[in-house]
Amino acid sequence: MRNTVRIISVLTVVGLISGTALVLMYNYANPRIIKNQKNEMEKAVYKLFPNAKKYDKVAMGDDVVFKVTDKSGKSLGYAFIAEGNGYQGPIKMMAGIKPDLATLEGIEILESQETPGLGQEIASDNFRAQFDGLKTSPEITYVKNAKPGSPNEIQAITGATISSKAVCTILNEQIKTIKQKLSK
Amino acid sequence: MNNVCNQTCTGCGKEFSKGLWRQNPIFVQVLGMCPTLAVTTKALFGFSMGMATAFVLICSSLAVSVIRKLVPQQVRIATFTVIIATFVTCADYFLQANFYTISKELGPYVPLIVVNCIILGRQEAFASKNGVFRSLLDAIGMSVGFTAVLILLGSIRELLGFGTIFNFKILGAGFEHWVIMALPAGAFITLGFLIGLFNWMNKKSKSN
Amino acid sequence: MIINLVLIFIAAAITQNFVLTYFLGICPFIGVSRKLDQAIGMGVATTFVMTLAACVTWLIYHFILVRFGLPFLQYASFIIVIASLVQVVEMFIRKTSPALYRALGIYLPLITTNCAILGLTLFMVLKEYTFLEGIIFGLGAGCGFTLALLIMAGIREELECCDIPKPLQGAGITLIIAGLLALSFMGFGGLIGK
Amino acid sequence: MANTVITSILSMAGLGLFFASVLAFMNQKLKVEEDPRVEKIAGVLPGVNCGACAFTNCHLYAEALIKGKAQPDQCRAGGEQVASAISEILGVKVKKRIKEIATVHCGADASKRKKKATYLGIKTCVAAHNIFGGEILCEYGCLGYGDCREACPFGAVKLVDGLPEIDKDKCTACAKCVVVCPRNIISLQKMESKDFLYITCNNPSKGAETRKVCPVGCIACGICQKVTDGIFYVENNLAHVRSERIKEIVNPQEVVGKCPTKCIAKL
Repeated sequence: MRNTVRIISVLTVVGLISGTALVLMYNYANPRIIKNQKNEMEKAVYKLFPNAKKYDKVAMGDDVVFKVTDKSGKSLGYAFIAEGNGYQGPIKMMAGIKPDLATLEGIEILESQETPGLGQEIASDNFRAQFDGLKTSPEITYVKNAKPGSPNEIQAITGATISSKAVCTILNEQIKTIKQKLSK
Repeated sequence: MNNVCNQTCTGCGKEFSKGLWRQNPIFVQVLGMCPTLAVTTKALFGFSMGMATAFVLICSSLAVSVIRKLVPQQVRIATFTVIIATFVTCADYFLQANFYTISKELGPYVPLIVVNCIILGRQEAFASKNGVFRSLLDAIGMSVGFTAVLILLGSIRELLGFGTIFNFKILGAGFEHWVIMALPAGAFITLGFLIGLFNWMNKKSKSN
Repeated sequence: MIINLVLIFIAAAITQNFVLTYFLGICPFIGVSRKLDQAIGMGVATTFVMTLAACVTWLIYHFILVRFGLPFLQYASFIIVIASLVQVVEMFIRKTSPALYRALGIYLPLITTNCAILGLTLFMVLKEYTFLEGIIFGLGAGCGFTLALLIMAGIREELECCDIPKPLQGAGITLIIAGLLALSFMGFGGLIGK
Repeated sequence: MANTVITSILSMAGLGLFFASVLAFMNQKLKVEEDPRVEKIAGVLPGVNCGACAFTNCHLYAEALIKGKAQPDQCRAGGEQVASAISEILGVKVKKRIKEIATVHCGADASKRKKKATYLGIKTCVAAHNIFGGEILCEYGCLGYGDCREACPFGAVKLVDGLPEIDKDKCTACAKCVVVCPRNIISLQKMESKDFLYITCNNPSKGAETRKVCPVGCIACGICQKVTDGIFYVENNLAHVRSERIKEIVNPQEVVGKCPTKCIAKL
């Protein structure tokens, strides 16, 4: 009997201590983590819109969309988060689009778990450069190991077609939802 | 003071050094493979993973060796793992708070230190049977051995996979990246040969 | 609905096999894959604990962690569940069939330190599966683990009478084989391009 | 903020309590009657489950120790410190038990062996033995590929000119070599007396055949039986020795000389 009491007491006390330690650590770390995430988002926005001065959140349900304005208050376009499933895991990126919602400003990959060396190339500069000034109508499409013909086409990374396709589909879906919500 | 020290100190040098070579956690005991294979795509991640594991291993060894007499047999594993889990979560949040970029790259592997076989293995085999001082030495030895191998494996894979070590460009642009080195398969094969090399060196030093 | 479940099962078992693509559960994978019967025993035990762990952790996650907003308790509470589950399973097997315990005995504590199980619970939370999907995911991951273990055990039994250079014997050759296996499993990658 | 602190502590403590009670309850209900000494011994053992004591894990070794089926000093990882601790718990003094040694019952090294073929297959005794009994004319003789040397965890076996030689001090009679030899040429013998004699042949066929297949085989001539009046005895064409009566032999060297085909060796 004594043994049972000891078993229960030991594990409960250990649970208690671990609970307190964890919550103290969480309270210490949480504000910092939120600050980190915020300025990482900010860094992405300013990278997309180099001469942006201010960005403010546009109320749009759970989609994250910022209206970006430069010094003189002229709207430069919108920066929005697009998220979806890639080859191996979720891909999260921030894309910039001009006010006319027809041409892309560029994209910035925030998080992705694509295969390093292959899918991970979507984060490389030369792949992302293709999205600067890309037309989004009717839809962003990709072409395999050939020069992109029309203005709304990009060239997929050799050996990582699924990741490249994923980037395009995620962008298309997000642009569609933003267009609907903005046009309302 | 010193007779206490040399009384407890018999072989404590050995306690520390065995983790480095003779009982290296990866090469000899073949423990803690999950982070070793997964995170060593770059030497920097190997280093930071090694540091995080070192922190958790040392703290939990201390905690376990302090309370080893109180814990009854039936809940031994459960208690040890909860202690380890608590230290890992603290390490995880600390990393996210202060070194956000590294923690994003280490991704899901930081929490996997909880079930990293080295830590529970060391608690079970050593910390739960020896005094605080020896467990501390053993933990430090083991974590240094572990980090060294992580950095070694990380730099090999990074060199062949991306042509850089610690992000310094080593191999010129002409070098065709071995993409396999960044993939799981590359990790398995490189570590397999490393263990072979380790055994071979051991055998050679033992025979002559 | 069913298609989705089947897709999750196949994804967990083959395309994103826990051992060969996510590196989870390597220690038992190397340690236990010497003989086929040990591998089967370990595989079944791990699948059982994985499925059980999947549903218990899902319940805890949704009814305690999410309801009270305590995300940081995730690892600690999951691991306490897994450790206790394995302890109960060990006691249960020891009581009901000593023979099975003798064969599996040493591998049961190994299951607690098996990264695959905690990895499974974390992925289940990451992918926000429903309860049923979670269980199928656990089952698929367990079968994937057993599959990899059986293939490796089969190969290693063939290796008994092969002439392997002395230093590579044991862990070295197993890792190299696992590397080749991982390469072949990559072939399944595009199977489900969802 | 405060209530997350409280809920966190309460939920962790609650989880601990719940699972502890489940474990305690299970521990009670599924109580397996076990000799308390097994727990104590398992506590002393290093718990590394290395298998050098020929048991898959330390727990099984502890149980075997209680049942007396294993020796306290079989735990190689623990060494003498563990051995003495075990014997304390078992209450058995590590009695000076008669040291057992593995002995090789074959005297034909590579030069003396007669071959019926040349074998180019896999270099292990097991493989060679499976292919028509290997290249050696004598079906009971040593093949010399050193499976015993590979199996010995203590490095006590050395191959001298293709014939295994056992190092007396390193051998702990763990019987791993006895098990692995496909021809079971090696057996464990108790070292009753200082100069210990044993037969270096394993071939039970008639004298004439043995002479044909091997120059140093035992031809069951019975001289050793006559000389030592019964300490050595011939049984189905092969000489054997009653190891407990070896101490009665006055001059062991003389007995070794008597055997026409030099089949008796002194350890």
